[in-house]
Amino acid sequence: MTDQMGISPPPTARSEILLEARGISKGFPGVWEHLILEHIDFDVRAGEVHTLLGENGAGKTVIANILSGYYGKTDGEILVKGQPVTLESPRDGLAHGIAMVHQELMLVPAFTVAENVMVGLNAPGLSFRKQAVEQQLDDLVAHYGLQVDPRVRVEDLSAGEQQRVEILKVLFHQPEVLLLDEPTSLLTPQEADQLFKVLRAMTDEGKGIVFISHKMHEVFAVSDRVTVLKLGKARGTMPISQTNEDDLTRKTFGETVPDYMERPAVEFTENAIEVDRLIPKGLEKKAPASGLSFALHKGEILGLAGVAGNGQSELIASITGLSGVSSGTVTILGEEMTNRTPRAFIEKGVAHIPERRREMGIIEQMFVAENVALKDYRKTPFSRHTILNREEITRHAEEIVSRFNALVPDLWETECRILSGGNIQRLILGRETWREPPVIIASHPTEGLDAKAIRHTWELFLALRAKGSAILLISEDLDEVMSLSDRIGVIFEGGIVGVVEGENANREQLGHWMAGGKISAAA
Amino acid sequence: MELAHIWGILFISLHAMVPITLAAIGETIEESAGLFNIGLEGILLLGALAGAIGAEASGSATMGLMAGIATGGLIGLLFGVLSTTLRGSQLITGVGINMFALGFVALMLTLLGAPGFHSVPRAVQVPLIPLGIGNLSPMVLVTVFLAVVVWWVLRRTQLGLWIRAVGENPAAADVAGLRVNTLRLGTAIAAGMLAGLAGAYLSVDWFGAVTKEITAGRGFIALATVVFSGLNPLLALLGGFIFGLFEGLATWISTYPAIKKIIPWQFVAMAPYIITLLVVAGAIGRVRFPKGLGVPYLRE
Amino acid sequence: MSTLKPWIKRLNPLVESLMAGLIGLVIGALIMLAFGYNPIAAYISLFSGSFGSVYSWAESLANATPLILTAMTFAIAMRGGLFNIGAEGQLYIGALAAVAVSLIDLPFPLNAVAALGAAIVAGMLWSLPVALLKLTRGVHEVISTIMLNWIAHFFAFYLIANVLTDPKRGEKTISIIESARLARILPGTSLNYGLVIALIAVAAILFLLWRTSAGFEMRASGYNQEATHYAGISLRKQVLRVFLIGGAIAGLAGAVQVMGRPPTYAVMSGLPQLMNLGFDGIGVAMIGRNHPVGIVFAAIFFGGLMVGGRIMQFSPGVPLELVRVVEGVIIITLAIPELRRLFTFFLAKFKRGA
Amino acid sequence: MRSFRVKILALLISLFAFVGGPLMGTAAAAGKVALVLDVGGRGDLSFNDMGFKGADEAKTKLGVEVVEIQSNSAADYLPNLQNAARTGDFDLIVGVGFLLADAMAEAATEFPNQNFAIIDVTWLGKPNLMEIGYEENKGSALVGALSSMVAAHYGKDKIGVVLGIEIPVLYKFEAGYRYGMHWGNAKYEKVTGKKANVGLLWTYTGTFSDIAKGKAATEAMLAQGAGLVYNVAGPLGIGDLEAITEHLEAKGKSAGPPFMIGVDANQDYLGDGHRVLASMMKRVDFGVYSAIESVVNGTFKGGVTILGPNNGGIAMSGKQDLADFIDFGIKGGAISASDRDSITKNWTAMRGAIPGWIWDAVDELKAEISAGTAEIPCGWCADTIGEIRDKYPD
Repeated sequence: MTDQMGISPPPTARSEILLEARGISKGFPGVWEHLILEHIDFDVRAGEVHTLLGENGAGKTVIANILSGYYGKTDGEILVKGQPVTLESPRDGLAHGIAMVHQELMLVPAFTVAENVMVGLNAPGLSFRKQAVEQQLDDLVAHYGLQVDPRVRVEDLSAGEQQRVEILKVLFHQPEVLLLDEPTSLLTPQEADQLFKVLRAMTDEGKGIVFISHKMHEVFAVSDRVTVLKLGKARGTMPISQTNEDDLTRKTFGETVPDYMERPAVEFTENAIEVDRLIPKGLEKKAPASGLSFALHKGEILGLAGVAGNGQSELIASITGLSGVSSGTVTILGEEMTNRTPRAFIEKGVAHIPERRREMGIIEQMFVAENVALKDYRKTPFSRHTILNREEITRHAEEIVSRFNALVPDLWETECRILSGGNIQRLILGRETWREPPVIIASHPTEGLDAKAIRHTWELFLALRAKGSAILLISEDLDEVMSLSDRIGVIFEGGIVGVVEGENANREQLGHWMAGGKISAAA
Repeated sequence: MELAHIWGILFISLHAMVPITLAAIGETIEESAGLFNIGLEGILLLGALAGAIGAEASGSATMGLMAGIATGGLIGLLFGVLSTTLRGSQLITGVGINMFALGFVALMLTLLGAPGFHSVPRAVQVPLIPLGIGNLSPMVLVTVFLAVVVWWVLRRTQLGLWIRAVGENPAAADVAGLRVNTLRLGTAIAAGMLAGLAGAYLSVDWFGAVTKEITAGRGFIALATVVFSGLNPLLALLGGFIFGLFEGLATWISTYPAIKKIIPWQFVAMAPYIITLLVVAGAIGRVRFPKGLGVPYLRE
Repeated sequence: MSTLKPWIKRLNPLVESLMAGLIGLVIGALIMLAFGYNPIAAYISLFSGSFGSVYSWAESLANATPLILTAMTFAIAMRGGLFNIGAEGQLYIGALAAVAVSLIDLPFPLNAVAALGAAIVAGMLWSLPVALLKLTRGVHEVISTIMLNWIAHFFAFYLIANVLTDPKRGEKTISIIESARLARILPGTSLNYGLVIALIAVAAILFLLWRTSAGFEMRASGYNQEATHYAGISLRKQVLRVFLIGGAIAGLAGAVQVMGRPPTYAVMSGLPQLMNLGFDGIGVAMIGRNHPVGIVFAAIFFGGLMVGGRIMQFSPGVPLELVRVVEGVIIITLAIPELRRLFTFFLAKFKRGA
Repeated sequence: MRSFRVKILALLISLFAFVGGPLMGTAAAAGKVALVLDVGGRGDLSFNDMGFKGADEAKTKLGVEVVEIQSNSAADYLPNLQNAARTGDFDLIVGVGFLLADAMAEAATEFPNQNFAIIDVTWLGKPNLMEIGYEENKGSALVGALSSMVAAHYGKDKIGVVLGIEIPVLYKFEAGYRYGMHWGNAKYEKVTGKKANVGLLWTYTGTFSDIAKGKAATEAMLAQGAGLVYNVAGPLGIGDLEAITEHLEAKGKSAGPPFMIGVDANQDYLGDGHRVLASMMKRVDFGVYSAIESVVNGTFKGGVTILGPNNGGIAMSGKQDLADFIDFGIKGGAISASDRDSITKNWTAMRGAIPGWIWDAVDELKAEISAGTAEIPCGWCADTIGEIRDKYPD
């Protein structure tokens, strides 16, 4: 990493400004009307990586979306090479040589890699240049060292490979400015390093790169300049050489999050979850023959690290009943629960804080009270003989809302759709934990929350741990996993490749495991 | 059964295939792009009326078919604008189109002459190709040709790739620089034109007349054929043919004295529907539809 | 936030439905003008014919009765995220089941109850394959309901001509005996106690959807299957529920129509008194925004249009079909979301321009 | 075709002009009549249109005002009749079709001072209701005899009949046609000395609207060697005739055989005048007209009127009807005025090609029927059609 910084050319004010934003503001219409971006000035020059740093919800993605033409802006001006332009759609952005890699994958899973690239091709409608594109992609793959077979269907690729396809897709069109929104979230640390090399090669060709991240070590690994964003406002732009990690952290997060949360030592005896040689459905091809095995004890927090797409969601589905098990067993609190229904797991006391909270965690079109009761409506006192007791549901919802500081205008008038992500997460946390369940599966529980809310959530988990709850914490954020976990396991291609005590864990070791442990052997 | 009978059934099936398949491949185009138009029946009906009027007013069968295409395109445009730019519900629009067409066609027939019926003079009907073993409508060949063309465009061209991308993942298509709503609108118009042609075929070719109930549910059968075909225009050809075959066969065998004594005609008449249901349930099973089907695309 | 606001929000659908109605009537008027009819005279006779007197109210309500029920079949499915256009076929089967069971010699009111019950069960049975095919074979309900509608159509023809045939008449089934019929509410009109049955069904569905855990589960599955599954609610059970309840109501619609609607109290050849009630129900459900209460009003509006449309033929001589054109335009207009906002937007533009 | 263009032009002009809609004229009429149609409604070129034709003639000849009332559903029949009666404006309310029977019974009881008439129903017995029934079986026997003799003459051994929905009225057509076919076979053998084995192909299509079923059934019958196909399914005749036309075109011919036999109306003018050999005319127009006339003349009284071959209510189409029905066809949009001469010429040639003795034989049967020596099944065959099929087999 250090030698990369070494070869970085010094950022220079003399090089050409490729893309510039002047006084950009953005407000989303709706009930919670406020500006999400306020008067942002931002530019990217030829041959530099300009990083946008900020915590989740600071407005980084919104800036990138506006610069690429995906979102409209409320106010301000965009200039390409000094000329004012109007960007009404990504099409306009591409026409001006601006391309963006979005955080969520913008791929058609049913298409091959080459076909995905071809979607953006500016070719006559009745032509079909698939073979030519495949060959060009082969060249591109060789040139940048992004290993992907252009002839394979995207749905058959791993998450990391799909991320590479996104970058290939963009590179194919040879943009002058490349916007990358959290491109490393699906990559192992080693893959991320590989990506940084690619980015460097691109800046060497005179391209300008906007890199979005909330991870400090990445910022230092790749940036020439950095702009810090907080709550929609720019907190200053500076060359990376003129700042340091502490300074940036303070600017970005306001308060620093602790490295390792202290907690009373407990001797773990009873198993809350036992997973034995588990191969979840959908992982039959990928998983090792021995499957996946681990045990989670009562009163323990087990962190599960790993690059997204290595079987986390399938594992969660298997131990919450959301989808079936191909082989192996799942035992919860001493009872074998393999292939039981979600309802059975809920009854057993397995709480689940899902990653996709808007899609899975709540029903957006239903009211706040109904969502708070989403798992309890069928139990007394919330219903009797299948007839709902609205008074009880209201009383309960009021309690949850106030206990978890959720900001909601009305329990029976407000559809959850209009709530912010943070408030939705508060409702979910409240709903899943108010009974102090014996088992909690928490997937990315603090993603998108501000530092204060993160701290509250962590304290909540430690309090639940103290009361004997077993918590499985799945997160791609190594900081979180390392701060909270009693033990840390690393999942890779459907198997656990290593387990370490939380106190003894270090980033490098975990990173090697996340890549399957193979890269460390090669290195 | 003699050979002549087999030819007879074959020709009935081919002619019955035309409207179903034409409408189905049109629907395939727009469903590939993410639009679901349940208003096919209505477009067929309006196309039949326009075809009859167009053929008679211009004195040419081709112009009649063109009138059907134009009318279908217009309704497709209406459907497209409502379901893309205005982000309306596709289902509601489709149901509305059906209801509107049912009333409008009957109304026009009443207002333009005899209520409920209008015949197309033989001279301005599509001339058939005599093959010795039977008469073949050139529209059968047009249908086969169009099915192949649509298959080719959807599967083997850049345009088809764009259409399918818009249906599968409109956000990805948008980010890649495609005009999602424009493309969808285009497919809606194309689908409307094909359904309009199918309708005009009913009046200008197959029956030589338009009545207020001329479609007799064929628009809905076309919808079923799209599911049957799994969005493959070539299979839609087969689906239309199979349905036409069983429908023709049912009517055909109901004229045979021997069969009539064994099975009541009502059960023979049910057969095409039962068989379609069984085929869809058995052989085809689950069909994968575009992920963006039926959902209006909204960027922010 | 003011306390009034939620109320206004709730009225939005009503305002939009009314506006759509207005647009439909205006386009209908344009068509009439184009063909030389006087739209004002036509609409006066349309509305005085549908709601201008006790008799016309009675007829409008009588027409609304089966539509309320078939619309609810569609609406429940929509609430559960499914597209059930099978009410048409289930209605036929329900009506025939009611006729068949009414042949059993039972004292009043047992015979009526048995006939209604049989229709409900028959409607459910006819709906069951839709659910089963969807659950076991993944057959889309649009396909299976279209096919089952046609199968029901011909099966009904068979039963009318061969099994339940009136031996003296032949063009219809045996009529339901007098004691098992639903009595008229207002003599000299078609309005009968079927309306009361329909309204009881509305109340029951209203309660089911919003006050019971089953309704909670159905609505949840309609909004978001993933979250519903996550919440431990069986999606398969909801599919079964939606189609069985829908089938039951559609079957009931058939029974109410044949047991309550004078004068024949039998199913006629060609099903002319049942045909299209299922499909019209879809339109009613859409205008009523898939809400039982909205459906009642929409059904009365639809029923009124039909009655008024008949009267319109009398004095200005406007063909009946115009009513359908108007209905179609209303439904197409309703497809536009936030119609009200669009309208106020144009209104503002217009004002600025003027 | 020109009139059509004019219509479209007029439509466009009125669309763009938007001058206020003129009020419908309400000139004083000799009387006012309501015609309540069944759900099939207008446009079948047969039954319903014939009912309207009668009213139309009354309008021109008697100066009455006619209001046509369509029904959306069978549930509308009763309210339609009641509404018409309640206005008190109508001197006569006519129900067209037996499906209106129950509704008519109730309306006639409820409004004893209102004059009603109903077609195809003969069993209600109300003092204020004129019931008009037809002997379709007898007319069908005539065309049945003609069909089998003509088929035999052209060396065919099958004739066909395409029926609509299975209802008792249609049984009467089927029964009569069967009788006629057997009568014709026997006659042919007697006259020519050659064996005539013309058999029957028949099917109930279950629809009065899906033309495709008529076309497919006719194609099937033609493939099985049918020489003539009798249309007893209203608009399906369009499909029947289309099948015959295409069948002939494949052989480079325009004129039959094979022929269609028309129904209800005189449909001889269809098919360029030489593909519909004859029509079994059920003069619904006579029934409606005479009912209206009786009201205008003040001679209206309740009771049953049976129209048959004797009183011109049922007839096989002849030359005298052709011109009349060409007008009917022009008005209905089925043909254009310029075709009038060629149709007449073709029709005359077609009829002339059939040996005279066959026409004489049909007249002979008609005389037998009038005299009562030929007993045609069946008056009301809901419960006897099975026996008739056995007695007069396919």
